Amino acid sequence: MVLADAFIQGILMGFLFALISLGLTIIFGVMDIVNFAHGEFLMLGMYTAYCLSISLGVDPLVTLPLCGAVGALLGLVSYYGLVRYLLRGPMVAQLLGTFGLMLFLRYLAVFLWGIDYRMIKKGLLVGKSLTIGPFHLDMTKVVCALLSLVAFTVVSWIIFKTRVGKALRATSINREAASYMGIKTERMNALAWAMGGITVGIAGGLLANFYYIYPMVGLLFVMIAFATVALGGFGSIKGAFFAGILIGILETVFPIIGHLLKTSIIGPHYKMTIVYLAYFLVVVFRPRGLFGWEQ
Amino acid sequence: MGAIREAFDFSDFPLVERIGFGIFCLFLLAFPWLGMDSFGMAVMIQFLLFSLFGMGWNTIGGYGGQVELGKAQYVGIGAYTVAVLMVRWDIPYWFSMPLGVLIALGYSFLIGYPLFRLKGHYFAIATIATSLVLQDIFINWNFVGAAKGIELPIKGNTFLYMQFTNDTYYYYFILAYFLAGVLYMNWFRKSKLGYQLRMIKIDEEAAESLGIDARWCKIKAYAIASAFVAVGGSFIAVYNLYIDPESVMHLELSIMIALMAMLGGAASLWGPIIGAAILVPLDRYLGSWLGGHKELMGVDFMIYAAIIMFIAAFEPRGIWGIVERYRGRRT
Amino acid sequence: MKKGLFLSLLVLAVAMGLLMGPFAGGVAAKAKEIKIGVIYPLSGAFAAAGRDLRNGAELALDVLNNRYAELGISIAKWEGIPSLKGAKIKLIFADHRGEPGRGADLAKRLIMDEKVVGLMGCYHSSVTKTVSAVAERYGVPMINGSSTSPVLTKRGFKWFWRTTPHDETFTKDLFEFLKGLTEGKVRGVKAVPKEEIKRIAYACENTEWGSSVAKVIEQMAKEYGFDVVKGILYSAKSPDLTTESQALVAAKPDCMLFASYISDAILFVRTLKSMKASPKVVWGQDAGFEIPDFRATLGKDVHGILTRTVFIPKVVKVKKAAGKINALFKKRYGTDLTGASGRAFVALQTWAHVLNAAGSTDPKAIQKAANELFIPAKELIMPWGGVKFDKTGQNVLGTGLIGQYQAKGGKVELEIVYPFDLATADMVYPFTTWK
Amino acid sequence: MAFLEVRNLTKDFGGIVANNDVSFSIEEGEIVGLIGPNGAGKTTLFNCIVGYYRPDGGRVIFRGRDITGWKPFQTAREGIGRTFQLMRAAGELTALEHVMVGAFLHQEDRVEAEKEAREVLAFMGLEGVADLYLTELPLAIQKQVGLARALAIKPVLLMLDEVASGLNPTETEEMVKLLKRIHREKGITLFLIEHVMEVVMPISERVIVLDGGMKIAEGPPEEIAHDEKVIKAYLGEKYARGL
Repeated sequence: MVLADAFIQGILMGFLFALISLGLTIIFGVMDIVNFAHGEFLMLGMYTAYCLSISLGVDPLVTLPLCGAVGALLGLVSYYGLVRYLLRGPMVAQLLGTFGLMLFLRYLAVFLWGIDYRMIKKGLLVGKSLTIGPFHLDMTKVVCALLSLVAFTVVSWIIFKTRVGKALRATSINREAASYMGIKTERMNALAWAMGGITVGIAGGLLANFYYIYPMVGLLFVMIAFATVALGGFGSIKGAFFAGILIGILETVFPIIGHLLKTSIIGPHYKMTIVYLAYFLVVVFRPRGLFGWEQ
Repeated sequence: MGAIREAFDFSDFPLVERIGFGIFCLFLLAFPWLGMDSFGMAVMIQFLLFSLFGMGWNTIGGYGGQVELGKAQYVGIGAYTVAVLMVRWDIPYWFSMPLGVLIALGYSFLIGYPLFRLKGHYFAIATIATSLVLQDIFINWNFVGAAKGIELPIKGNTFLYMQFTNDTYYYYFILAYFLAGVLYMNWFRKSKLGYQLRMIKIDEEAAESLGIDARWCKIKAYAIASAFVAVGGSFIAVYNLYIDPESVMHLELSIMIALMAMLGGAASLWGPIIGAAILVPLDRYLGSWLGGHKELMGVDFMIYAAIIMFIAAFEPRGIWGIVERYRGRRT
Repeated sequence: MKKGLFLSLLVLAVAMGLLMGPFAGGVAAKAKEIKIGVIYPLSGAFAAAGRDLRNGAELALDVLNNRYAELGISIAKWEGIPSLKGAKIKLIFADHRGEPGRGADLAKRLIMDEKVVGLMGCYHSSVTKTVSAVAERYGVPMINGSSTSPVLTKRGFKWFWRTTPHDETFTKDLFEFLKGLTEGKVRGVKAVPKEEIKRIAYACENTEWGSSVAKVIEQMAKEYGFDVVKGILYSAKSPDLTTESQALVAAKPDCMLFASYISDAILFVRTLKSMKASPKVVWGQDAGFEIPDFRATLGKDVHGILTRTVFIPKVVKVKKAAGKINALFKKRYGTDLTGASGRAFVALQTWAHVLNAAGSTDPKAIQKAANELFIPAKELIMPWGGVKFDKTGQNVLGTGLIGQYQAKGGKVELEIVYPFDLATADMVYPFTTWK
Repeated sequence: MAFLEVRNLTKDFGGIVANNDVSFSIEEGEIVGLIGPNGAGKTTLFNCIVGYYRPDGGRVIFRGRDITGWKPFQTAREGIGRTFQLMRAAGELTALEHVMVGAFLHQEDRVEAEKEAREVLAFMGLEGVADLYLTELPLAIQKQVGLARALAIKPVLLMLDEVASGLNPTETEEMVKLLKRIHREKGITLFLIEHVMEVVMPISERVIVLDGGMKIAEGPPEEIAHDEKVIKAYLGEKYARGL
């Protein structure tokens, strides 16, 4: 019973992790760059939802499209203002650059909004929970899971079924070849950043419904997003989805096993450890993650 | 003998750099008598410490080109070995420090072996992951004080335990490590391993075709880096006299170490030193001055971040890269 | 080549300049000013607490250096330190960001460069450890107002005094309170059978502070005959606490005890509520549970939650001074005094009394004065018996409070429920808010 | 006993057979060319021999030793040197340093390694570029540095991957001369992979032809040039290109 509950909670968390990781993996897939500032995009998405719902007095759910728009804008500005230049350098410089961007955005938020904790208090989903049989589920997380599914479906559709998607994939497989084929790779990069920004912006807007908002909030999620994307295989959409859910389940079920076995060695204090350990073990045996591409 | 000669041989640097470094060394030696205030001293100690960390990282991260973001675990190993042995069995620093380095070496071989199956981003994330796992273990491990950390007994002035009531001693202590580190790195960059690593960084396939066991070379470089960092960690233990997993094994420490070396210029002798010389004072002084002003909250970090972004975008080889580009030679 | 030469020199010059620059201009010391260094977490993840602490200390400074006769406490009439010819205190704030190493460096700066007479701070017990070690090494007195790790005053330090009670005292208060609950001593609640509240589960954050609280809880529970059915140490920086909450709920405890910082405290409440957790008693060990953000953010969801604290605005009913100072504080900063700001106030107040008694800024005189100090209860805004240090430097007259958040109309008030004789309202029992 | 013997070598990539049952041998002191149209499996075969791929079947025997499945660095230490189609140039190491890295295989000491490297560069007539970074050199010279680097490990067998690709006719001619000198003066066995027949024919003593992963012909260059199967394979490609 407890286990089943943990399992369901884990899957719900997993959907959220997957949604947050989606943007990261899109960007990586197209241009082999890990965006350290991803968590900060999420944070700014949360602030967008917060500020809009407070100042306009609307339900935070209504602000989701705007959160997505802010995310897209953020992605584009980051790409044209910074990342474009980073691409010329080695991987080290790319990490350094996006790390700088992360610090910059984080403290920009500190400067703009201060370090107070904020929380959306009113809203359709806020504080509601859904009771199915013996299970109590946080309403936001349920909606989050649904939206996560939608986002993955839409993104997969765009990437695998449309012409733009074909161009994106061509760019990701071989940049030079793609540019010979007349694909404007620069524009594809920007598109990837915009898409990544939209998904993470929406994730932020949703998260704002049940999570507190403050400038350092990004760091909490970005590590999990890294682990998710790496576990699933960098650049793999399917990988991010399943790895997200796997991590959600691992993280919630593992400590409960400890509880059921009545041992304190296995417990919530190791919940992140198990996630990182799982990642480590998986990549040692499958160096490209669960669904990563062979080179 | 040859190795020692190589370590002291700076002849492939332009004269001006040799003179500059000489002056800088004199400045470092004379620093405590220049009438600086003690915060200046504390900042200098941090600068030397982070230079040491950065130089260590540079072996694997700079020369080897592997983006390694888990050095904090070795800071922890070095610091904890000294602290635990001193608290539990009253073992002097000069016994526990080498032991800590040995443990760091052993551990680095142990995890380096699976770790270097990975490449690129998978490797980078995996180094973070291993560091976080070790931190979690220390947080929950009662023998080493768990999350509460360990306080070292205050012993007064003693060279055996390397505890002093005056920071000047600590300063010369870390300066000695720093200079030893510079000499080691000066040898290292010209050593067989140093060249092999750079070859691996350029083209791993080509390196293997020249009979280089790339994975083994990387593991060796990783171990050297870990030993360096563990030495620095042992210093932290006796300098702060209190350590906890949060302060010596934190992810941000790992990133800071890599950041300084990268910003200053990876794969160069002076790079990590320059990186530390810029970032440490910037961090400490900006933090200590602006941190107190409510209305400017965050501005210090924004300046800091802007510098990092600018360097990354326009001079990916770091600040020293600018100099190298003009003088046309890398060292 | 010439360019290379020029650039190398330039880089070297810049690097040196950065190192040397700050040393060039020293601050000329003004006469008749007593500098106290204050090290708080002013930025970073704990900046909210840092701001609260700073406000408390600054208010106390204002009260001390200027005349506020209507407040009815001695420092309000002093306008400086009387025995030092009205010398004013000057606070020099420094930001440790929660990092012990940084705290130690700042302590050195304050001691050696700013030549402070004494130190105050640091909130985080871990930082207080390194800072007090520096103070001890340099023989500079340090008064700590808000770090509650018991071990701090068990280290035989000669230059360290702590005004606040520590976690052992606080946790003992909790168990005294629970015992009182079974004996019918709590206002508005009939004696509860012990079986009904016997099962205890706790979740403590896993750094220095939380883990020492956990240890004390385990120990006290045994002493008072309660069962700890679940104990969790968790990371306050965890992105979600679903797992932890679930483990708590799964253990079906009667009492849930927390030692949390603000972000995790908020998250716990939200998550437990979504799981419709139904413990009978929810108690938080200060920190996150009593910072204004907690109540402001969660609103009615906190109805019935107990928090151990050292200051509750309702104290004004029993302490006149507290009411006036709270009003002043609220006027200036918009919130009520909290345990953090209140204790920062008291810490500075204690400094003023110590300096006045010493009549000198000589460390030895201060040490002597601090050891012999007695501040009577009527001077304090805290509901303590006063301030008097024992041999270890611990204030033996400090006591804790337990408050309960109660939603009344649209507002959430923090009412005192312990000590029983200070109770300001009937206790809400059992806890049903999340059902 | 053959110097290098490849027996029934097979390699398939998830169903796509790149090499199918290829067998041949090379004698010490020979110059052998391996040709074939695009996608014939030349590079795969090459990589199976030096160890970048592990063959799925068959054996590779070098100087009487079974080196099947050895790692590239192990085959290099065994005496097999190789060059690459493209040099990955980076402003990290100078030409001299590239060659030194090769020399380090037998040398611990930097000074000695540098001496050896300079000798190799001198042999190749590259003294002038010793202190330049690869990024500062034209492609032809880069390729020569690659060759010098491989020579520095003192190989007994040198495997050259499309040594003439990207070079103009004059440069190609020079390269061919250089290879002949290496063969003559150092007595190193050469094994060339070439896509363009015209390059291999003049220097090879024997030519092996691959098509569709299989060996279709083997013999002296003049014979091969008139072999029907070979002509067909190459013609087929030309037709395909025309389409």
